[in-house]
Amino acid sequence: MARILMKGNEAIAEAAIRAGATNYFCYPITPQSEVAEYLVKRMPEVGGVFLQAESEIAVANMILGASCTGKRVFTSSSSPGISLMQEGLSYMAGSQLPCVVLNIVRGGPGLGGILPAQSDYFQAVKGGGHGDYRLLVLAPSTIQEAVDLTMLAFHLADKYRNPVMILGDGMIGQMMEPVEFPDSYSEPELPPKDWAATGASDRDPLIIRSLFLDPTTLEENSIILHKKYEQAKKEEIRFENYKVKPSNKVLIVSYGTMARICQTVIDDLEPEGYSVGLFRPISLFPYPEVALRKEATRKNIESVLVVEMSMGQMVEDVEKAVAGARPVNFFGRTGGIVPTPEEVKDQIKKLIKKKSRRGRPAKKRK
Amino acid sequence: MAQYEVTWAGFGGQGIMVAGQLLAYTGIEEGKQVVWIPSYGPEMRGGTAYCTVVVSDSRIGSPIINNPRAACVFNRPSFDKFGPKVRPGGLLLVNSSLITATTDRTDITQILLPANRIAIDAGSPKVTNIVMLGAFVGATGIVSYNHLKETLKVKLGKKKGLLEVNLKVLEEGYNRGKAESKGKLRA
Amino acid sequence: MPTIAVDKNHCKGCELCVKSCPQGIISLSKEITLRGYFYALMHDPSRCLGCRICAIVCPDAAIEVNVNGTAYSLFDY
Amino acid sequence: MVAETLDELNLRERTCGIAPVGCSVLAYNYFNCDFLEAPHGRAPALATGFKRVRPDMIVFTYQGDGDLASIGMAEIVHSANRGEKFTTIFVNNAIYGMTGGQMAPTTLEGQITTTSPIGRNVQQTGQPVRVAELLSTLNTPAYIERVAVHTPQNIIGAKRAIRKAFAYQAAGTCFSLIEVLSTCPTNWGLTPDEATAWLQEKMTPYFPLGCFKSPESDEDSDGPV
Repeated sequence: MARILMKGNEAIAEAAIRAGATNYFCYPITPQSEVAEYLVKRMPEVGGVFLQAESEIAVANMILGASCTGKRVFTSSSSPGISLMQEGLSYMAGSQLPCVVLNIVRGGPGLGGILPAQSDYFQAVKGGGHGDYRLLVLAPSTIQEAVDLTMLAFHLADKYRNPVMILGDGMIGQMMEPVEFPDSYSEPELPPKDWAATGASDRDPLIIRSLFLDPTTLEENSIILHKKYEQAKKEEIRFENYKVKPSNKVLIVSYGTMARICQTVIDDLEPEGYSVGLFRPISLFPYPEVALRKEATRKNIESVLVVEMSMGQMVEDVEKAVAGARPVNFFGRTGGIVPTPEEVKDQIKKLIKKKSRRGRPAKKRK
Repeated sequence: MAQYEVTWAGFGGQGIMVAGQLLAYTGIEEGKQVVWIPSYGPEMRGGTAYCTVVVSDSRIGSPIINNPRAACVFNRPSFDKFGPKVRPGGLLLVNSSLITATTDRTDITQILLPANRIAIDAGSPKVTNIVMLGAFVGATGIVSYNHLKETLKVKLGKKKGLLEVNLKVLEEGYNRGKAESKGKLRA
Repeated sequence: MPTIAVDKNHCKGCELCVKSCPQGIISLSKEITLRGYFYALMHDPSRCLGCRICAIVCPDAAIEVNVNGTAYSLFDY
Repeated sequence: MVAETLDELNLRERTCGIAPVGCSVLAYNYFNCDFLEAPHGRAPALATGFKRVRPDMIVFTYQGDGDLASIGMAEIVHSANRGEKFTTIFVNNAIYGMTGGQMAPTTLEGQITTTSPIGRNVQQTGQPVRVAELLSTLNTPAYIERVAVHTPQNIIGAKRAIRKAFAYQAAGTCFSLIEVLSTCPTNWGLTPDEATAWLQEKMTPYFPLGCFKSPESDEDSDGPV
C-alpha cells in the first residue's frame, strides 16, 4: 500500500481498525479528539461500534463490559481523562481482561495544559489505579511506529489478557507524517478466548470478576497477574539504539517524541567531535533494564543523560538499571514546553566538559 | 538537499495549514520524508496560526524546529514572530498585501509578494495561500512544480472552477518567486 | 448627540450590532485589526438614537454608548 | 452579565465563582471576583463544599452543557436535590465548544457535530437532555428558569433572571439554576447572525423558555431552607 500523509491521531485510529478493534468508546478531550472524529465516520464502514459516553469513568467501564464479550476494544483519551479511567483499568487488570488505551499525554497536574508532555510516565508505568497490577506500555516516536505499535498492542492485550497503553504525546497526536499500512494484517495465533462471556449453553457458567473476598484466592489472583508480568519482562522488551557505538562518551536515554529531538542533537554534535549515542526504550513496561545497563556501562561512557518532557520520572528507572555504575543526569522541560535540540546540546557539552576536567588528573596518574 | 524546514504562519482561516499540507503531500509523492506539525492550542480565532513542514531525504529527527530555513508569513503578527527566527541564508516570504513592514535583516533573502491582491485579481480572495505556496516553491525548488500541480489537482480537484483559479495563481506565484529569488535559494 | 465607542481590541466583527441597530448605521471597518478582524464602526453618527441595543447584543461587551454625557458600557434595565 | 449583576447587587466582594471544564473554563478571565477551577463536571461538588463551609459567601457555578449535562450530571442532580444554596449558570449551546464541536447531551436531533457527522441519531444516542425540566421534577430546588441570549429582549430577560437568582441566594434561599440558551457560531458552522436565527427556530421549540420553579409560585418547593 502507498504511503499516505496522516495525522497521528487518525493513523492510530485506523491502525486499531486494521487490528480488528471495531469497538470504540470515548469522551472528547483535547488533544486526541481526532481519534473519535475519525472513528465516528470509519466505524459504520466496518460495522463496528462507536459510542460517545457521558464521562471517562463510563468509558472505562464500557470497555470493561465490551471486553467481557471477547471482542477487541479500544479507547483513547488524554491525561485528565486517563486519570478518570483508572478505576476501570484496575478492574480490568484484576479481572484479566484485554483492552488498548491510547493516552495522548498533555501537561499536568490537574487540568494542566493541552500541549505535549511526558508527565504521565509514573501513572502509566507504575500502575495508576489501585492494586497489584501493571499496564503494558508502548511509546512510539513516529507516526509509522504508532501505527505498528497500536496493532501490536491489541495482540499483546489478548496474549496477556491485560490492558495495554499506548503512551503518546500531543506531538504524536497532532503531527502528520507519511504512513504505510500493511495490505493484510496477520499476527501469531492466540489461545481461544474461553474466558469470554458468550452464554453458558455448552459449558458451565463463568464469572468475570475482580472481587475475591477470600484472601488466599485474592493472593492467587495477584500471583497469576505477577507471573504474566514476569513473562512479559522476558518476551516483550523493545528498544532501539541510535548511533550507539564504543566511542560514545555520553549515552542519552529518552523515549517518544523527545527521543527524536535527541537524534537531531546527536547528528548535530557528531561533526563537532562529540560521540553521543541514544538508547530509546519502546516498551516502558516491561522496561528494557538489562539492555540499558549493557549500553550504559560500556567502557568509554562517562555519564548517562536522561531527557524527558517532565520533571524527571523515567530517570528513576534508568537509575535503577544503571545501579550506580555511571552517573545519571537529568534534563527536562515540562508544562507543554518541549526541550529544543540546542538546550539538550548545551547539557551534553557541559557534561563532557565537566568530565574531561575531572578526568585529566586521572590520566596523569597513568 | 538534506533537510528543509519551512514555517507557514498567518491568521486562522488564511489557509495556512492547507498550504503546508499540500507541500507535504507533494514531498511524499517525490519519495521524501516529511513531517507536518500544526500549532494547536487555545489560539484565539484571528490570532496567529502556524504550521511547520520538514522535507528531507533521510530520517527526520526533531519535529520541532525553532529556526526554519524559510518562513512564509501572511500577516503582521506572524512577520514579527517568525521573521527573526529564519536561519541565516534562509528565505522570508512576506505577504505584502497585509504586511507593510520589511525586515532589516541582511543575512536572509526577503521576497515581498502582494498575495491577497494577486488572489483577488485572479477571482478569489480564498486562494492567497496558493499564491504563497507557488512563490515558495518557485523560489526554493524544494519540490518540483509539476508534482505540486498534480497534488493540487488531486487534493483540490473537487471544485472545478476553484481549481482553475488555484492553478492560475499557483503559476503566477511560482513565476514571481522564481524571478525574485534569481535562483540563489535553490536547494 | 449620542455616540458609541467600540473597543477595537475586544470586537471580533461578529456583526450582531450591525444587524440589530434599528437605524442601520453600524457597519464593519474596511481595515482589519491586529487580531485579524474587521471591527464595528458607526458610519452615520448623526442618526444615532442612543437606544443601546448594540451594547446589549454585543457578546464581548465591546461597545460603550454615550448619551447626554452619561456613558453606558453595559446596560442597566 | 453575571458580573454586572453581582456589581449591581453589591455582592462582588463576597462572591466566589466556580468554573469547570468546557467553554466556561476561561470564565475567570472575564470576572472580577474570586474564582475556583473545578475538574470537568465537578463544579457543583466544589460549590457544595465551599458554600457549606462559608455560608456567608455568594457562590455560583458557570457550566456548559457537556460539563453539566454529561460528565457532571450526578453532581448537579444531587446538589440540586440537597438544596445547596448556590446558583448555577448553565450555558446550553447544544455542542462541546472547547474541544472542537463534538456532540453534547443537548445536541438536537439531526444536528451535525464532529462526532455526529450525519446528524444526531436519537435511536442510538437518545433524545437531547432538557436540564431545566429534569431538575424541576425534584422537589427541593427553589428557582429554575430557562432564558436565551439571542435577541435584545431575551438578553434583558436573561439578565433579570440572573439578578433574581442572586437576590434569592443573598436572601438565603436554596438552589437556583438559570439555563441560558446560547449560540456557538464557530462550531455550528454558521455566521453569528445565522446562529441567532438557528437558536430561535431550532432550539427554542425543543427547549421552551420560561420559569419552571420559583419560590413565589411554589410555596412547597423551598426545601430545607
